[in-house]
Amino acid sequence: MNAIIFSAVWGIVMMFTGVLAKTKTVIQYTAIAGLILLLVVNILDLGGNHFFDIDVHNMLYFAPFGLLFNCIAFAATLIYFLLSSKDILEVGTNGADYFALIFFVLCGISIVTSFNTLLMLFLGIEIISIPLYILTGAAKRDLKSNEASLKYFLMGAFSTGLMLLGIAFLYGATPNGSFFLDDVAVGRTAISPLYMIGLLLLLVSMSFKVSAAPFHFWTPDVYDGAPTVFTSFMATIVKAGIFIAFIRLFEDAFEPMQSRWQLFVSIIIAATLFIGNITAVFQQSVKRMLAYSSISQAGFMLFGLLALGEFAKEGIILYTAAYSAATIGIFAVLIKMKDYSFDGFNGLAKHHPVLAATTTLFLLSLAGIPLTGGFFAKYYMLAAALKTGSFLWLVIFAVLCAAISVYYYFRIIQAMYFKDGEPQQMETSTGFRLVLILLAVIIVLLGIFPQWLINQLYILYL
Amino acid sequence: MIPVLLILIPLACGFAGFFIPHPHAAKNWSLVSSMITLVISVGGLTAYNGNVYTHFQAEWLTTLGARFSVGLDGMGQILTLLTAVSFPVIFISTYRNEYKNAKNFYALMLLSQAGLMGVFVATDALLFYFFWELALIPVYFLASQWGGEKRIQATFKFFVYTFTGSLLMLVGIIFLYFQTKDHSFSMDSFYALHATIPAGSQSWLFWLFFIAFAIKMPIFPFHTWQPDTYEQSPTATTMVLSGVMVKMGLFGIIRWLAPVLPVATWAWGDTVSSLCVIGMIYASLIAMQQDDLKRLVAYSSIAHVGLMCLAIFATTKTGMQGVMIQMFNHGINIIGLWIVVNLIERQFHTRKISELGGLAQKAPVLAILLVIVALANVALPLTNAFVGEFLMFSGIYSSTATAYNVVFTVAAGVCIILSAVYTLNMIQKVFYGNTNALTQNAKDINFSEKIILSALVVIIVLIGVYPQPILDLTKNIVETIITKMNYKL
Amino acid sequence: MPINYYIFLAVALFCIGVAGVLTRRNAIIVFMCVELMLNAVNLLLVAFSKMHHLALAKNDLNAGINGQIFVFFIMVVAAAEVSVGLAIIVMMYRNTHSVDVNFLNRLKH
Amino acid sequence: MSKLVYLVPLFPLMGFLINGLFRKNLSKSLTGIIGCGTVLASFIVSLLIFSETRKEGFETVVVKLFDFINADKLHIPFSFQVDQLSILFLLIITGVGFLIHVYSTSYMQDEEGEHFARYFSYLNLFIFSMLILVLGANYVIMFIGWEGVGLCSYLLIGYWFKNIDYDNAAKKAFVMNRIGDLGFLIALFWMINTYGSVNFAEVFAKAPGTAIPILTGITLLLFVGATGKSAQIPLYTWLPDAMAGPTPVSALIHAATMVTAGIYMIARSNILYTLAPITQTVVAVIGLATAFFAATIALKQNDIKKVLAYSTVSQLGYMFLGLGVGAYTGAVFHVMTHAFFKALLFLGAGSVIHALHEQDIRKMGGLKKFMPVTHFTFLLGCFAIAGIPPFSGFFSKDEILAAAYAKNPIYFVVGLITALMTAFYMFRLYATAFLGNFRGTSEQQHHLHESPSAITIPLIILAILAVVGGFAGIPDVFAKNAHLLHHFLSPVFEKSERLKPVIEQSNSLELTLMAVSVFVELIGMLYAWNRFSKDPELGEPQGFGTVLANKWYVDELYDTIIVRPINALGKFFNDVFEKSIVDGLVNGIGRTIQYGSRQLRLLQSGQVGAYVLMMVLGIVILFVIQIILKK
Amino acid sequence: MGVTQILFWVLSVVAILSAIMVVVSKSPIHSVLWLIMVFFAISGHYILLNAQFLAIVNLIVYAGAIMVLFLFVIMLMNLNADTEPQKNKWLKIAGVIAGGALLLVFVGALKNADLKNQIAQVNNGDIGLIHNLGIALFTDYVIPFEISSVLFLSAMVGAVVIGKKD
Repeated sequence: MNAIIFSAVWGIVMMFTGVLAKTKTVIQYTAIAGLILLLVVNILDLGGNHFFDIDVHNMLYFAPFGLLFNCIAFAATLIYFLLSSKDILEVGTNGADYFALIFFVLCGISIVTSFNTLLMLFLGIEIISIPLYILTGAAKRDLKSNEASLKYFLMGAFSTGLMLLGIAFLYGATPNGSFFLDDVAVGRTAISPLYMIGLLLLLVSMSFKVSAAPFHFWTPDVYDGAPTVFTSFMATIVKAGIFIAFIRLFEDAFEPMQSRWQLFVSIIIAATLFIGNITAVFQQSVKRMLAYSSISQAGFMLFGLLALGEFAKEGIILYTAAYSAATIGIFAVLIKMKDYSFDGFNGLAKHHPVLAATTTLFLLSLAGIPLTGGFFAKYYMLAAALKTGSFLWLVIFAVLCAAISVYYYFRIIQAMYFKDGEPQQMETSTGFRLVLILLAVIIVLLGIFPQWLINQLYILYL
Repeated sequence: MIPVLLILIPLACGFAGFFIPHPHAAKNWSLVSSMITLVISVGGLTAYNGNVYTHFQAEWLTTLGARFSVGLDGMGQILTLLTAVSFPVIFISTYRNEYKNAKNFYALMLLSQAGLMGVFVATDALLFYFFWELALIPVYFLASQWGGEKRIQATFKFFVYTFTGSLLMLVGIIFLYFQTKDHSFSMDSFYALHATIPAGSQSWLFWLFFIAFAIKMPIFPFHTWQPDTYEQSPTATTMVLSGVMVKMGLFGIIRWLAPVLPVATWAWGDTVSSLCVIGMIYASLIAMQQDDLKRLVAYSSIAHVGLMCLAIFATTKTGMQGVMIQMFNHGINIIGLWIVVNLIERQFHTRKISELGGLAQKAPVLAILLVIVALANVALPLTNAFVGEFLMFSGIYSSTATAYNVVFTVAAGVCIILSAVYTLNMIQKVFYGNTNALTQNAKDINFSEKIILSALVVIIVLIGVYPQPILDLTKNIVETIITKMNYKL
Repeated sequence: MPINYYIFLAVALFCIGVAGVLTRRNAIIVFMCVELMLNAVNLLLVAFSKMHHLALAKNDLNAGINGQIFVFFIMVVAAAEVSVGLAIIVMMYRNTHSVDVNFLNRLKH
Repeated sequence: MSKLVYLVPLFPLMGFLINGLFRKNLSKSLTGIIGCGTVLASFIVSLLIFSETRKEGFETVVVKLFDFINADKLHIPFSFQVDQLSILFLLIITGVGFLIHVYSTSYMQDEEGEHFARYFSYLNLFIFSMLILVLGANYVIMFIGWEGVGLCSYLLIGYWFKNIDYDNAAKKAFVMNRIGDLGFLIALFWMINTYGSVNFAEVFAKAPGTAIPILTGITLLLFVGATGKSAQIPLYTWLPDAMAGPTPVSALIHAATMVTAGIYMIARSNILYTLAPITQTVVAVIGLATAFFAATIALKQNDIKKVLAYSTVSQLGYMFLGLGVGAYTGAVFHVMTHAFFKALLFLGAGSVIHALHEQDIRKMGGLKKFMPVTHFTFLLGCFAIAGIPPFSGFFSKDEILAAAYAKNPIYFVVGLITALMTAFYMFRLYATAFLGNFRGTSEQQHHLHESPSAITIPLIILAILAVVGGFAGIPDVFAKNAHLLHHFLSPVFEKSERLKPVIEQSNSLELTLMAVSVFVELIGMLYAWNRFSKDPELGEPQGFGTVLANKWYVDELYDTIIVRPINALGKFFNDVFEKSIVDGLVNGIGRTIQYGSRQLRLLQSGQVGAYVLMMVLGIVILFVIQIILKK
Repeated sequence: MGVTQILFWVLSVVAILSAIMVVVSKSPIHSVLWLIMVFFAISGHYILLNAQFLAIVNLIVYAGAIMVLFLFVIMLMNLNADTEPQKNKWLKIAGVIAGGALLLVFVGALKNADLKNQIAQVNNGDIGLIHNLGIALFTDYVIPFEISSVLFLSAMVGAVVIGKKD
């Protein structure tokens, strides 16, 4: 609850700084300070210090899993701010409002990580989505941004419709007419067609939000068209947050009939991995490639949904952390560049060795090479799927796709290290580089001691 | 503690190496580091009593069932020794090669050494996988950055190829992990699995592992990355690749595949053996056609490795003994060949056999040393490879794992003849005949190169004449593995 | 009324909305079709709410009320969405003088 | 003394190392002294051991040096065996070897110091390998020597490595030997599999209990090895080419010692062969065929060394015939006498070449007056090889022919024809080269002189041996129990002798056979002498002669049916299969992915309607699956 | 067939027909008007179901506020029928077919649903009354109610950010 209220409040604060602040740096520091505060209150919340004693009427349920994820999301956002807050301000004239919107998104994320009824899920997702439509269109003069915003909005609204229809059917199918996850989940031996339709529609609409195939089509265009700073935010923190919601929904509401929907999830995973990886191969723009890569990474994260259970949830936590860290890092570098094509990276290693080295590490992590967080992230997902004992074909398919993913990730490495090119004009501060190094260190630490993060989960349970 | 040191020293020195600005200092630094590793390895060898594991364990991924657990048995000893010997040899023999960004080059070399050491000492499947990849990454960078013209494509193919294989292996490892009783990645838990996994599962699990190993070795038809990569990589990297990394595949089969899935190993034995034999003849025939020295050696290596793999699947103690000693020998011999190739390339800037000639007049010492190494490559008696090949052939012939043992022996034997053909061809065209415009001003090798090649030759002859110490070293582990491999459901 | 009448009605309206989204190019009309879909859902929710109320009113006087509350929130969200959506459409119109969803087609492949 | 047998190979090894490592620092004379001295030392030790073996009650001595390979149940000691057979070979090798070393010091005098030392180190290495071969107490040690001599042969044939033809000859020798070696090796593995051992003692002890097919297989494979090393059909073609090496090398390796390794091996394994009659027949037939075939080729050769080379092949065929018909002693006897007279002939030829720098006999003629010693010793050698009594060849050849007759008269007849041809071509060679008028250039004539004593003394010694060597084996028809060699070797062949059916041949028959063969040989000799001394055959051969001069086109045949197909296959693999299929498949996967990527991204049409359509289709598909699953 | 039933059928037919007209109409203005028609029909259904509050809110918020907003925008942009270029015919047909297929699979999936005894209560039942809804909204549902303010805030900020002239 701390996080929900604080983020909403800080969103308002940011709105006012836009009016009151004299310089951009003030806005920047306010945002960063707010985020640190947010992180702190969330950690306090985890530790049992609830600032607000509110009867939530069972609408929300604050489990350590969700709170821990909040920490990750906030920490990631903090790093994101540290790296790119300047660039956020440069997108348009309403810098402070962008920060406000981001805080509202974080509020939405805090809701979807703690919802206990379908109503709160719906509200949370909308609170996430609406600011994102705006952020996507933030570069108002940029037609690409316009286009992305419109596409995102129309398709987002459409998927909202699907989700609502699903919720309606579920509501009809529950014996006592309830939106509470517990009531939705009550043991049912014979599932009525209504229920199944509702479940499938929810699966579809959530798949849309996490950009799983064949509901992913908005992703490349939106990620490509949106201002790069916001793409970074959307592709990482937001996506991860919705994933948590996805998992929570299916774990709390639909676990009893897992066998009924696993097949569908597996089909979606296969399609996602296939389309995401294959299509990424031919991309010429790194930004667009990263959009496709985020689709393929979603395919991997969906394994957590397929398997469910503690192990998978641990994995998802790790995955979101590792994936967000790496992607934020790459985007932060990308933002600084003028040329988003692969050739734009040519010879980067020579002129910006720190950037090149850290980017390499991020890419290795995304590709799932051992000793990076990305490896254990993938490991957990694959292991969770194998643990169920019945999705070997999918796992093998997934690793083959992972092998394909090496192709496009390593293209950047090849460009940076093995090709010569004219240096791009890039201004990077020492602080920027330090944060990048910090990020790289985090990824390596996750790759060596992944259980540190997961242990937090257990410690907090006790 | 020795296995830990074997990993740690190159690892630490490697990382430190990135920060040594002066190229010459970086070179010496890595040389010294590799020397220290060698000393430790030899020290470990003398302390080894032939039986128990030298074991070190530390809690690591406890919740996942993985530990940092390393140990050395006879096979580990011999392969770590090979790794430890190879690197100083490589550093010294390429001492006069100049690399751009030398510090990165040498640092990456040391990191790959750490990875290799890790592969050979890991007694935990996940750790093994870790090192398996760790050894690959630096080599990829080495080959891509300091290689030939088409290096990027060639090494990338190599990387994707091996990475695909290792991912499949990862699936296999995780699957097996869930089958273990105590949910552990430890080698003992894996070894305990052989009786519990039904033949059907073993059958496909086998391929998950085998493809990874087959790509690494490589076995026909998974070999096509190899000639290109060898050709395009800087010679020092090629030495690592062919001298040591190739052994990872063989090692993997012996340590992680055959004892764990004996039934499948038995069942697929004929298929794999056929692949090996086909590959041997195939590679030998292609080697005869090569004009590029590096490609020639690459194909000859495919043929040799095919024989080793064949001998593993023969499931005989004699054959396995042969494999053990041959893994070491092949490493030494092929590094010797690469040294010569490197010397030639550095001097004439070509590797085309057809462009060379008459070198024996100008560089007699080089010629003599090459001839000895080449003869070891064709397994002439009293060279090291003879012992290995003899034992392997003997094992293949007396194998009861297959009904086609005689066919395999004869077919593999044909490669002995073919290897003589292409090796002698190479010697003849490079060293004999008259000098031409390119080679008439050739110089003989200098002192340090002479020393290092002579050292290799001494090792070759020493093992060739008195192989017993090495055979004794691996005796126990061979017994153990063959016993496990002979398990029937 | 039997509930399946409502279900079929709602589904029919929903699918008409979907068909509209699929066939029209005018962004505003596409958006309106989305609104149509939402209304179909609302109708369904209300029908279910009354269905549950009928079945459970003995134990709980307010049984089924949550369905109608949900509809209320859907309207809230719809209103918010409309404000943002129309703003986006207007922005695009300002830049391109078109509301054709296919007019802007720079992002593809 | 037998215990010190390891000294015998040790000396040449030291010679090899010293000459090899310090070849740049040693003077030629020192090199020569080291080279010859070490072999002499070996010879002396061998003599001492020989004297020991002559004593009554000498038992075979096995000297184990160390464990070579101990793996599982396989124990292969590095051990030497001293018995009558090996000591006989030791004497031949070190004795003839020493003479040839001495000869070489003069013959190779023109070489630079470094290469001179290289030559001697190779030669010493050869002696070492050959000694290992004959001393080995098991097949593996024998194999070490076996391949070792092959290597030395390779190195020495290609001694003048600047000449690519010579290198090719060397390579051919090595590869053909390797083909044979593969047979040898497989025989070894079979042996290991059957007996669990390769030690002579164990294998021979267990042999009688073995199934005949297995024994036949093993012995045939061993014989394959022998055909490679001893230049028998079908692997004989390397030997004539091997004449590219320096002549002393041809004398030592390709006449006196190495090529007899096959005979030694079979003689050593006599018990196995005796127990496998089929193999024996094969050996005999192959031997006979080779003898005949090579002799026909020799008829039309004009290169002095080539003639001798083919005659060597032919004589080796005789030896195999002897082995095949069970006349082991006869075969070994022929090895010994052949070593003497063939070394003599080669060295004689070398002396001529040294003087003339010419190998074509058509350009010689009348050398008799210029080189009397060479001429005389060469003539003696010719008598010996032609089998004219009482020269050594007569005794050994007739022993084999007699045994062949006993086995099958056809063997004898073919052998006889071969003997006729042998006499003919040897005296054709002799007459063309030494008689008549000198046909070389005047400059050659100007330099023409008798060779120095380092060359002539070995010639003389060998000539003496060639003349008297035959008396070591006087057949029973002339004097009872005068066959010293038979007596000496009997412990080795004892078991085989017992197994052999005793065929009583009357003395009269044997004498008749001898008379016939001597008669035939004399005809061949006199005809050739008569004809070629007056009217040497100088032109190019006509008609069938072309076929013979071109060696029945066997090289071409091999080239067509083996070498070229293999090359074509390799080329096909390299250019087509590897690139298009194996690698093509791998790259094809990559390309397919790329292509798929290009196509699949078109799905991303950029139109919202299309995207929603996909979504709806996705939903429909999911529902359809659900509906189907329900049913 | 009582009045309720007749009303149900009439309203349903009106709703569906109007909905189809929304999609089919060439002119955006007509579409808006037809949509308002749909809303009215749906409000009628609400009244039938005795959901008075929602019926009124539906009219006020949807038909009143939202649709006016739409109308306003359309007028502002001066869009008429011609401005919309014809969409690819095949894509259109595909759209209709896909919509129909969706309907078909829904029906197919629901066919076996055992809903015969499930009746939606019409005419009576108090839950739809403003009093009851109000109590529920401000007690049990106060949290979502409050949280929706965040939604509005963000929508407001968004509309300003997007709509404001730079």
